[in-house]
Amino acid sequence: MQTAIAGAATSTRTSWRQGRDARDARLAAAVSLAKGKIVAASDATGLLEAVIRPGDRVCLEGDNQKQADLLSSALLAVDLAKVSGLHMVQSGVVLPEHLDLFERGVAKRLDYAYSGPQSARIATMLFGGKIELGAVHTYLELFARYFIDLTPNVALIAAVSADREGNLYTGPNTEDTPTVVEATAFKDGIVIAQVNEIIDRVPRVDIPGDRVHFVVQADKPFFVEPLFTRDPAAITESQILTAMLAIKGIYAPYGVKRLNHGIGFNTAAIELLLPTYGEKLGLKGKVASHFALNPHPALIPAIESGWVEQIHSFGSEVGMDEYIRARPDVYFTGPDGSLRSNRAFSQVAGLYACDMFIGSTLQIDLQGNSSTVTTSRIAGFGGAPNMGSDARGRRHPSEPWLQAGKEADPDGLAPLRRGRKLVVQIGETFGDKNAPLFVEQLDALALAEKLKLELAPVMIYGDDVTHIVTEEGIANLLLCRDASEREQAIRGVAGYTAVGRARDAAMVGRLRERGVIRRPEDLGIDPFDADRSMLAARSIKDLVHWSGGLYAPPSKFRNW
Amino acid sequence: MEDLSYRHIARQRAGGTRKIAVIGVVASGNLEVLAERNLPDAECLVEIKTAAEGFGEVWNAVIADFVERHSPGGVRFSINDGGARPDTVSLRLAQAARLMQEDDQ
Amino acid sequence: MTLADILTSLFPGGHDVRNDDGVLSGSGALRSGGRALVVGIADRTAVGIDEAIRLSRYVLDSIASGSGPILVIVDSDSQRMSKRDELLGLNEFLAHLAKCLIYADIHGRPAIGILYGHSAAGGFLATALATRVLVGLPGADPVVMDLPSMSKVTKLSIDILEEKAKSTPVFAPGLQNLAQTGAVHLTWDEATPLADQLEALLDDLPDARDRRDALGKERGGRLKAADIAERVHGLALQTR
Amino acid sequence: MSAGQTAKASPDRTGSWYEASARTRVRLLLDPGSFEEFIGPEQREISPHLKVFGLPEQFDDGIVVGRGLLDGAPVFVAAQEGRFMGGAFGEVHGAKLTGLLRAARDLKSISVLLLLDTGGVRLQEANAGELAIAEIMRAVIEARTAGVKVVGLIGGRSGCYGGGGLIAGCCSALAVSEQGRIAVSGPEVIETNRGVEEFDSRDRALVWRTMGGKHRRLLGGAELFSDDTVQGFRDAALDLLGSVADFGLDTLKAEQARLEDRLQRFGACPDAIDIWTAEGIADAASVPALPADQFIALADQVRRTSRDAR
Repeated sequence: MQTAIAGAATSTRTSWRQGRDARDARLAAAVSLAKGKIVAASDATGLLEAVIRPGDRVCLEGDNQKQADLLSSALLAVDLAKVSGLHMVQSGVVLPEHLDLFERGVAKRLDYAYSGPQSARIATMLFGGKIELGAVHTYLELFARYFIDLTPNVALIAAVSADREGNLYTGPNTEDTPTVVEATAFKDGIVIAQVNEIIDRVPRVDIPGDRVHFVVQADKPFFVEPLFTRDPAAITESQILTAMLAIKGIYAPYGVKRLNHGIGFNTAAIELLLPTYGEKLGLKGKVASHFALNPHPALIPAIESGWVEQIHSFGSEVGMDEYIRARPDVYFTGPDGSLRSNRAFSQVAGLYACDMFIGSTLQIDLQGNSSTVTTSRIAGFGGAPNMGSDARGRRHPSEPWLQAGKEADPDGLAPLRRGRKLVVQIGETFGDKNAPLFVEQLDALALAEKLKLELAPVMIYGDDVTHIVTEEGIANLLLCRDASEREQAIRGVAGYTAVGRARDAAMVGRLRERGVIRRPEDLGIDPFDADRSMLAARSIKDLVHWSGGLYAPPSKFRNW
Repeated sequence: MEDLSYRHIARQRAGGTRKIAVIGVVASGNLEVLAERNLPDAECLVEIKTAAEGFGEVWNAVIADFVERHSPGGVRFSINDGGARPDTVSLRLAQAARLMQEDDQ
Repeated sequence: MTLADILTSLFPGGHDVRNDDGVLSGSGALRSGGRALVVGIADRTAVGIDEAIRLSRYVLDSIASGSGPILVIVDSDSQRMSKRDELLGLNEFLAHLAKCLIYADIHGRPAIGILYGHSAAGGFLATALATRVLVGLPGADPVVMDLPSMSKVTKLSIDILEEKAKSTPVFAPGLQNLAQTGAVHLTWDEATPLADQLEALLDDLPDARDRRDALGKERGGRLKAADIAERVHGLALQTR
Repeated sequence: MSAGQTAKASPDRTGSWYEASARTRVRLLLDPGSFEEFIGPEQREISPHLKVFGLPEQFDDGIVVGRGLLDGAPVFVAAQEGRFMGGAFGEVHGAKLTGLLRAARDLKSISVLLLLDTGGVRLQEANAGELAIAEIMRAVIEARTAGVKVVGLIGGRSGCYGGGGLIAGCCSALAVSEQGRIAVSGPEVIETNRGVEEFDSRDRALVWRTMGGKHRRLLGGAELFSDDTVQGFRDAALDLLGSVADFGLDTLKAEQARLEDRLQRFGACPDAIDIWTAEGIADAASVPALPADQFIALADQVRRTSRDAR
């Protein structure tokens, strides 16, 4: 972008404020559309045509939860003569409009972190050359690049309300907004916010008005996906068994207090077993007390039973607002009483201040690499790799971290030995549609080859994984001393998948004797006890009752 | 639909006196197992009707392990399968074997 | 045959049957003396709560004051599929109508269904199928489950369903299939005056026992129902 | 744990009715060890029609029928398995229930409990299923005419839809839980036939307040509301067996009056909330969220159902 200016022999620059001048010119071009900072929704496309230049880097706010949906529609409608070939740098490619931008030619290049519901279409478009891919990131990684080499020229963000000065209230779903605004506003970019309402005084200032250039009032509230709601009614006996194994075989012996949970049904089962099975094991106060976690409805019974000290959240969850407001001892809340979430800070918390990540995945290979990619879908990474990786920069000790480090390197000198974060993959040996969890080779490799990617999209690298839990038992990879032990430990909990059936039975037997593999019976767990009656809540309605009527689930989860 | 049948020699007769037990339902991802004590003590027979074709090898492995672990001699197991996963099959078979070990009422 | 043709042919001695928005009520003079109550649904009208409550009222009034057989003449849609009908308890209204008809039948007022057009699902159960004898007229077109809907659920093409229907009367629509399963007892002939055929039926009316399962077995359309019911019946009686 | 202990231990009836299988419901509902099944799964009386469609059969064709004791008194019981083919009525399934009801009719003195959990007619054998329902309705009326009490218990996964709703309407009395929807046309069927403006089947709150157990209780479509436990349904069954009146012409006249009155009072109400408000419930919008005990107290207050009008 930077061009040498002809004529000056001693200096290549005539100005040190080209960026600022360019921004001011753009602002001037939009002045006629705005009353103060306020722009009518019907003028949103005109506003974008005025301030965006071809080839700009644009952050269209959206992640796995909230979406600046009005602004994405407005951007899609721009005149291609004025706006085209954009470089989108955004957390989530989630709405159909996000990809329509590329179909239309409004955008050309993409750097992103998560694609969820668009995972199949994005794969097709990448393969068809409709999208020029920069890279697929983790959230934290993309945020970091906003400050180094992917700084947005224009950020299109979503907030709950604004005042006339442009002060924004982002409400419980603050999420990525402060990070995006920080990177854009302080580097001569333009920030445009869509808000649900414009009011005289915002309940709290999440984004100061001097960082916001334009405010567009949307005709309906921005969309939020209830991604973290798991209906307890759908939890199976096998998932309960894996949850029992995890609690008794990992939470208890390591004494894991600080942790993050994935969004799958296995971890929902763990949350619902804490007040029942966990209580029976006498673990209350000893494990699972501090979380980097969204407000999972499934955690309500554990919170109400006094298990949880505090939770910091990436975002909020639909229907949880009143419950959170009534439990400020547990959640981070603002002076107005509502949740203050912050994705960047919570990701950092998950990376550095948690001793365990436990979550499910779609495929695990013989080295323990895991991926949620199949040959036809690229779901992106979101935040899981930050949660599910050992932080090499970590320096503070804790019991679980030291213990894991010791298991990995029993002969090392203790004061010089790194600890290890517990990174646990949990799931049933067969997933949806009987697809095996364990594979000889990840589909991610075939995909990388097909799309000519330099890196296969691996969610969690095998050398970060410490434990794998299935209904067959727990494989403790920290205790494996070489690659073949590791492979057999994985095969040993792979059940009747092809990978599992190809195990070396004698070696698996020896690993079991050493405690590398632990079966339910080795842990004193009777699979017949894995019954739904053990769940603290068996339905969404039960969760509502646990919350004292404060949790208001979205309609699609109701059966009353 | 596919019909499968596996006959095994069991180490010992299934304990208990119960003559018959049924567990599970035929639904997507689930199955029913009917256990009947009507074979010679050393024999075990598992017969399967399944909607998911081509998984004979997996069934073979699941049932061999089941017989090895539970030694349900003298019992014939009949399965109607709605496409259950192997872990669910193992669990239902084990549940059926345990029910047979109860004393008849 | 139109409804008017049918009524004229059934009651050459005259009738006062009225059709109010698809709900039939009135009576007809029987050749053998006395009158028959006539209720029913015409014009392929859906059977909702408003229709059902009027029909059950006619039947109850007639039980209290009248005598003779009850003819249930049907060309209906299925039950009315609407929020209002379900909100107010359509199942109760339809069941109540069926109860009134069956009660009357057991208590000396034989109920005879005459299916001359369409009928389906809940509308069928509450009217024509709540009788002692169900007569089909040529052109009757009962549909328990239509093939396009079935194709949607079973994910089988209509061609394949039609092929399968050739080997079994158990799922496909039509008078012939329902006759074979025992739902329709007999089919009348249009060429003969219906009054003659009605008198013949009344002369030789079966008792009030439900024999539809036996009929289905006899006709090869429902081979297991009668035996299963009889076995359970026998086992249940033994255990007293 | 020895096997004998499990068999003799007093049954745990605190578990969910909704989640229990048909067999578990029957076993726990009745006095321990008293159930005797007729044509059990070992007889392998499966549907002869499913193999035509390449569908798996179930050995009991999705219904358990037999005899047992309820608080010492003999009862006939039939329980549908709502997870097998949605609890739908097929030829064999229906015939087992028909035979049981005919036996009750002939014996006159043994009550019948119907544990309904059904989507209606099984479409792969639609004609046989429809006819089976017609036969069952007739057999229920014959049994009731002979003096038999037929009590329906509804709280399963598949609700009680289609012809199942009509059978429920023929019973002497019904107990229903919140989960137990009773209707003829299902939500999707209404939406498909009449459009999403008429009925949005994905609006689950709408589905429940139109068809769910609470509405049926407040409307008078069910006599008792039960919490979603086996104990709740057992208590309800005992209550109803002890209180339902004889069946005769007066019953039908009273029911005619009851339904005419309902149409007159609520016929113009566009939504269940309006009906509940018209019933005198101050905060009708709060009804769906009420816990079972509070709802039962409320329902008893506003509507004492007549037990001689069904």
